[in-house]
Amino acid sequence: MRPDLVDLAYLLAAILFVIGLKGLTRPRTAVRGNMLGALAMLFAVVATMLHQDIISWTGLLIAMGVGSVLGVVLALKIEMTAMPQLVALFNGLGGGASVLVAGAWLSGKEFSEKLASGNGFMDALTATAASGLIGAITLSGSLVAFGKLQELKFVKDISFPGQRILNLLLALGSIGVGYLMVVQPENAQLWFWLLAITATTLGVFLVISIGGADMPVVIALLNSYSGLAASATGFVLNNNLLIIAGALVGASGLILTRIMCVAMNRSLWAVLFGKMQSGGTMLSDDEVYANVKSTSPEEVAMMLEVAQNVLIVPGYGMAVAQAQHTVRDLTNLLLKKDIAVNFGIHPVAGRMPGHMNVLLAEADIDYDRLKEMDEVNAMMDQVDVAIVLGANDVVNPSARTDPNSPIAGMPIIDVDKARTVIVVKRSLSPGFAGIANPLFAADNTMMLFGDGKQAISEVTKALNEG
Amino acid sequence: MRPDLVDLAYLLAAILFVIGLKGLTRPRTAVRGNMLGALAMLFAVVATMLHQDIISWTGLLIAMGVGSVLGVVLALKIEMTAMPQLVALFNGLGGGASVLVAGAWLSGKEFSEKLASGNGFMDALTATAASGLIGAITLSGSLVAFGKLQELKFVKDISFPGQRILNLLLALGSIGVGYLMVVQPENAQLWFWLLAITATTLGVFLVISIGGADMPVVIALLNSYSGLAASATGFVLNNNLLIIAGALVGASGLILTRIMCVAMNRSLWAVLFGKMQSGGTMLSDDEVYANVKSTSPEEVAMMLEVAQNVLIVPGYGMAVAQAQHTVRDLTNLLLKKDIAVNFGIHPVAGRMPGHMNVLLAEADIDYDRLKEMDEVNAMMDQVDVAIVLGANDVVNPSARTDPNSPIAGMPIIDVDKARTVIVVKRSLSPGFAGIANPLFAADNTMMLFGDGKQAISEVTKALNEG
Amino acid sequence: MFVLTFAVQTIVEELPVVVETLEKTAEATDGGANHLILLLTVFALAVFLGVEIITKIPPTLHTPLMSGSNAISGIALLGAILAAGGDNGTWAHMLGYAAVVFATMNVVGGFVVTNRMLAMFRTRK
Amino acid sequence: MFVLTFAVQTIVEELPVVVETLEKTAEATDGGANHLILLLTVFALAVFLGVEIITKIPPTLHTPLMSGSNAISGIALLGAILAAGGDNGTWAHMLGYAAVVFATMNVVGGFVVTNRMLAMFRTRK
Ligand SMILES: NC(=O)c1ccc[n+]([C@@H]2O[C@H](COP(=O)([O-])OP(=O)(O)OC[C@H]3O[C@@H](n4cnc5c(N)ncnc54)[C@H](OP(=O)(O)O)[C@@H]3O)[C@@H](O)[C@H]2O)c1
Ligand SMILES: NC(=O)c1ccc[n+]([C@@H]2O[C@H](COP(=O)([O-])OP(=O)(O)OC[C@H]3O[C@@H](n4cnc5c(N)ncnc54)[C@H](OP(=O)(O)O)[C@@H]3O)[C@@H](O)[C@H]2O)c1
Repeated sequence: MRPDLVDLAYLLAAILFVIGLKGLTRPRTAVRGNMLGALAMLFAVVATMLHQDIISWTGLLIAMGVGSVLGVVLALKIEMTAMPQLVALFNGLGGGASVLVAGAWLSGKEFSEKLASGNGFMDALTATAASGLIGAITLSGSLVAFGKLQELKFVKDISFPGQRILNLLLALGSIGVGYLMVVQPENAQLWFWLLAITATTLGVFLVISIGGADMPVVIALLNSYSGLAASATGFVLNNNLLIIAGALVGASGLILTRIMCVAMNRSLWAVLFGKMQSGGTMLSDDEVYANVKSTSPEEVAMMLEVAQNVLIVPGYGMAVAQAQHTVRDLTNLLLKKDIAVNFGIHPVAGRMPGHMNVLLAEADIDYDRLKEMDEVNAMMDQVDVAIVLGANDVVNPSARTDPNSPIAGMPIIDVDKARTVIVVKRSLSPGFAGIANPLFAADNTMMLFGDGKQAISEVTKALNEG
Repeated sequence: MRPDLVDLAYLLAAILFVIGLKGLTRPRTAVRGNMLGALAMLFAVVATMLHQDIISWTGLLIAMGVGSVLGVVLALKIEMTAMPQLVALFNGLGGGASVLVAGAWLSGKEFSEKLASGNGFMDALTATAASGLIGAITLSGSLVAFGKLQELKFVKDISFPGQRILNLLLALGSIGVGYLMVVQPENAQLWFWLLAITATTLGVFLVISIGGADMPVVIALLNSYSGLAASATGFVLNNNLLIIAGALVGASGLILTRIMCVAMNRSLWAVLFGKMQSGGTMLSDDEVYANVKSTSPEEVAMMLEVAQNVLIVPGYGMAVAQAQHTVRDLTNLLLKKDIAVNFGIHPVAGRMPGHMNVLLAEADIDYDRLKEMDEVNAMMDQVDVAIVLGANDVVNPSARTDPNSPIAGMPIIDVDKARTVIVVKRSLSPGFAGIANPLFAADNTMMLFGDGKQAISEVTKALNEG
Repeated sequence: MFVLTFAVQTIVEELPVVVETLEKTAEATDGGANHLILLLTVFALAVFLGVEIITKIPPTLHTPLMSGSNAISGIALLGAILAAGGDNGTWAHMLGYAAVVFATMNVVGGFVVTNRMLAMFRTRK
Repeated sequence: MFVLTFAVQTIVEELPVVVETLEKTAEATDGGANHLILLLTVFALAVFLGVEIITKIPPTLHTPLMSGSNAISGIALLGAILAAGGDNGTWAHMLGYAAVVFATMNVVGGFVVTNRMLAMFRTRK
């Protein structure tokens, strides 16, 4: 196919991507939006395969077949709870691809022709360096994030004195090497791979010291980077589709990052470089938890029986326990008994933005019952029983009361203002922010210890029998 | 300045335009948004003046000075009520400029060089033809629209049998001539001016038969065209700023057109080519208006005195009477007497979208009192007195009740459902749709005949004294 | 009428030429067509962007939007400046100067009147 | 350490060269810089467009958005195909094939998993 026809196909694909993304703005059109995106990609791939420069198809088809099978298997096998890891992994692969493409370009025909012609081509070289730099950071950063979320043994939170200085040096080093690459095109390959190694190391050190609770932010940010890397590759290859698609992804990642930071009331800088100071007025757990009362599924069932208005606040624990279907059963039972049930969804509950929505949707729970934080807080005084299911940080009142708390100022769901609070979790251990939660010891709180799924199904049974 | 620096300046200007437009999305940032737009334009003009191809400044500065003075004078002298005309006029000038620029390009240096080189340059020629075609339609169409709105004597609603066929022929003719221009670049000038003449004639005939009530739609559409013409000129001159700015304007015009069509419940096609059939179950005015009751300012004042909830529905008549300040005084007086006052704003009240908002804003009436149609209709049964001030079509209940009415299905403000309705207008003559209004004869309606400003100020006086 | 007949005749005669010209254009602009597509891409993106932004503008601001975007459409002024100020011969200059006056009126008048309208919105808090 | 010292040394030595190269680039790309700016324009518009669209996406759909946009970022696949399928020598081919596998996983896996998530939203009315 003639290059200009390919470009035309790319333009159409770009438009399809935009329309697909617009489809994602409403639940009703979202499936179609995603499919349009996939279609756009297919279209672009076919157009590229027909490009006149492509001399052989066999290898390409095999490679794509392998990639597709691996991708589909991962995508279908993964538990919904492990979604964050999967996105991190895919993201790393995308970043890696950008690095490899930039590297391949440097040892390809076009590059050697340009070099031989003696004309300057600084813009393409700069874009190559950018693509290598951003792509490598994305690759290693995402893999480290994957390891942390998957709780792989060998990936620990590592931080040591001088880490920031090391990071700064690595960053400066990468930029310096990139600069060398641009001014010494004859040695471009050498400098490029050196750049890739430096940036990979930088990616590891940048992410390794960030706590698990902040991983979602990191993933969104790395997602944005992988888009920017693709854009940079687009500048290298003079390909407008790469530029556009990359820019869309870059924007999307940045906005998600911003949304999460706002919801946690922390700056991006603090997430990336600030250590979560382990808490101001640090009381020992024994002090905080002196008056904890625990309860039994039967007692909870009795309380629910006489309630008129129940609020369920799910958190990461619901995802871990895979308790969403059990929750659905409890909800239906309560509704049959004419008890109002709502869900209070905190914007950063779980490990990804919108994580709870996906899980509850999986269990077929009615969209209208999911209320946003502000809405639930406004009607909290009418709630008879609030069930906190595997949530912790997002209902921690010290965010409101203790100005020295690491999560001070983060908006929370004020379950402590409900008449009675039942907290379902396995122990008194802290959530991802790693701090104690005075809610557990409040006068109107009772703990129902146990695995989320188990506990809820016992409550349902008791309610059914009672 | 080197061409690439100029291009860079254009990119910055384009970004400023986008940011400026984003500013227009909120009243609080709108002034700044408009200024950013003006700044972007200034920036772009300065960059263009510094372009290396510009050989003399004197003439340019003089021409721009003349244009600026004329523009500023018109902009500052115009009454707010005449805004639609002004926009139409400016719009026509913009379209005209596109035609002239395309014509100048055809007799300029670049064109003769391209022609001499013997290389094909169909894309540029096509863009030139498009620019001439769209620009000329915009020019003449806008001027006709201006004439109609300004109620110039010699611009009448003209329609004659075979007009559609003539329009079709003119359209086909324009396209044919444009085609000739592209394939015979040696005669490009001849064909271009022939094209311009045909398209100008087409513009006149397209708009001349459209009724005055539909003028705002036409203006929005022509506004969109003038943007597209600028974009086409951008393709001719290879200028990305023209393309971007033109596309933004094109989109804006199209969306406004759509909004208006939806608010009137008519298709764009019907607006442009359908005649407003003069009304289905056409009762004579005498029949409709048999039971009209009229009232006096004093009586109205007495009714207001005992009301608790007053709704004012302004329409084009308020604009004509310039009654907005008087209305403000009445509002303040009522508020002082602890009577609630709201304004019901129909989306197509007046002659431009948002027309009423601008006028009421001019009179400093509190933003929060302006309610949209749906909101007022929902609370209509609590309204004690509804004052319809120079509105007619937008409160005509036949839109709801008479399926054969030309405005059937158009959403209206249901003042007829208020306890008492006072209609302020000069006579029983119809509004812009040209149809009778059964509201005037309803049992709960009383007419207060007179000029809007005069009538309202008399009511205010009576209320003050009473 | 004469013009019309002549035009139709010429169109028919020219038909074979167009194919050839099209091919010439395609060849001559290898890499240049690419450029054209880039321009089209810019256009398409700007249209989408315009739609997204404009649909967010509340009804209150529709009149200022109309006059404001009208002012922006006077951007043809840049083309007018290049035509009038370049090395282009008298006829092109004359057209260019007329275009400069028209476009400047559109631009300056449009922004000023929009500002006048918007200033009214500002006085209220 | 050695690499670092070497790098710093080279940077200092090369400084005069860069000015020259910059100028060469500028000259050589007269009209080409134009092209670069067009690409930048496309980038800027796409970023703005992305921001406008994404800010409209409701929180419920944020997880699918994340995985969906992640799939789109695998667009580097196109570059990978060109690198692996073109006339580029073994080393470039090897890199290219690896990139094709990685990017395809990202793209295909990303779209499939997003679809899986979104399908859940659809079952409810
Ligand atoms: N969603 C996002 O996008 C996002 C982004 C950035 C950061 N974050 C962070 O992630 C955290 C989310 O808060 P969260 O309240 O949802 O979760 P959380 O604070 O991490 O607490 C989760 C709780 O679930 C319990 N749990 C774990 N497995 C369980 C099981 N099988 N059954 C029952 N309970 C179980 C744990 O207690 P036990 O071990 O005692 O059972 C734990 O206290 C916040 O700190 C937030 O800032 C989220
Ligand atoms: N706003 C838009 O964007 C837009 C767009 C497209 C179409 N339109 C059309 O424009 C019309 C707007 O409806 P509308 O109800 O606002 O206006 P209208 O139906 O045109 O009626 C205006 C009324 O004001 C009265 N009037 C005129 N001068 C007056 C004065 N000095 N004092 C008091 N009354 C005066 C006239 O009656 P008298 O002569 O008896 O006084 C007339 O009946 C609709 O048909 C709509 O479809 C508007």
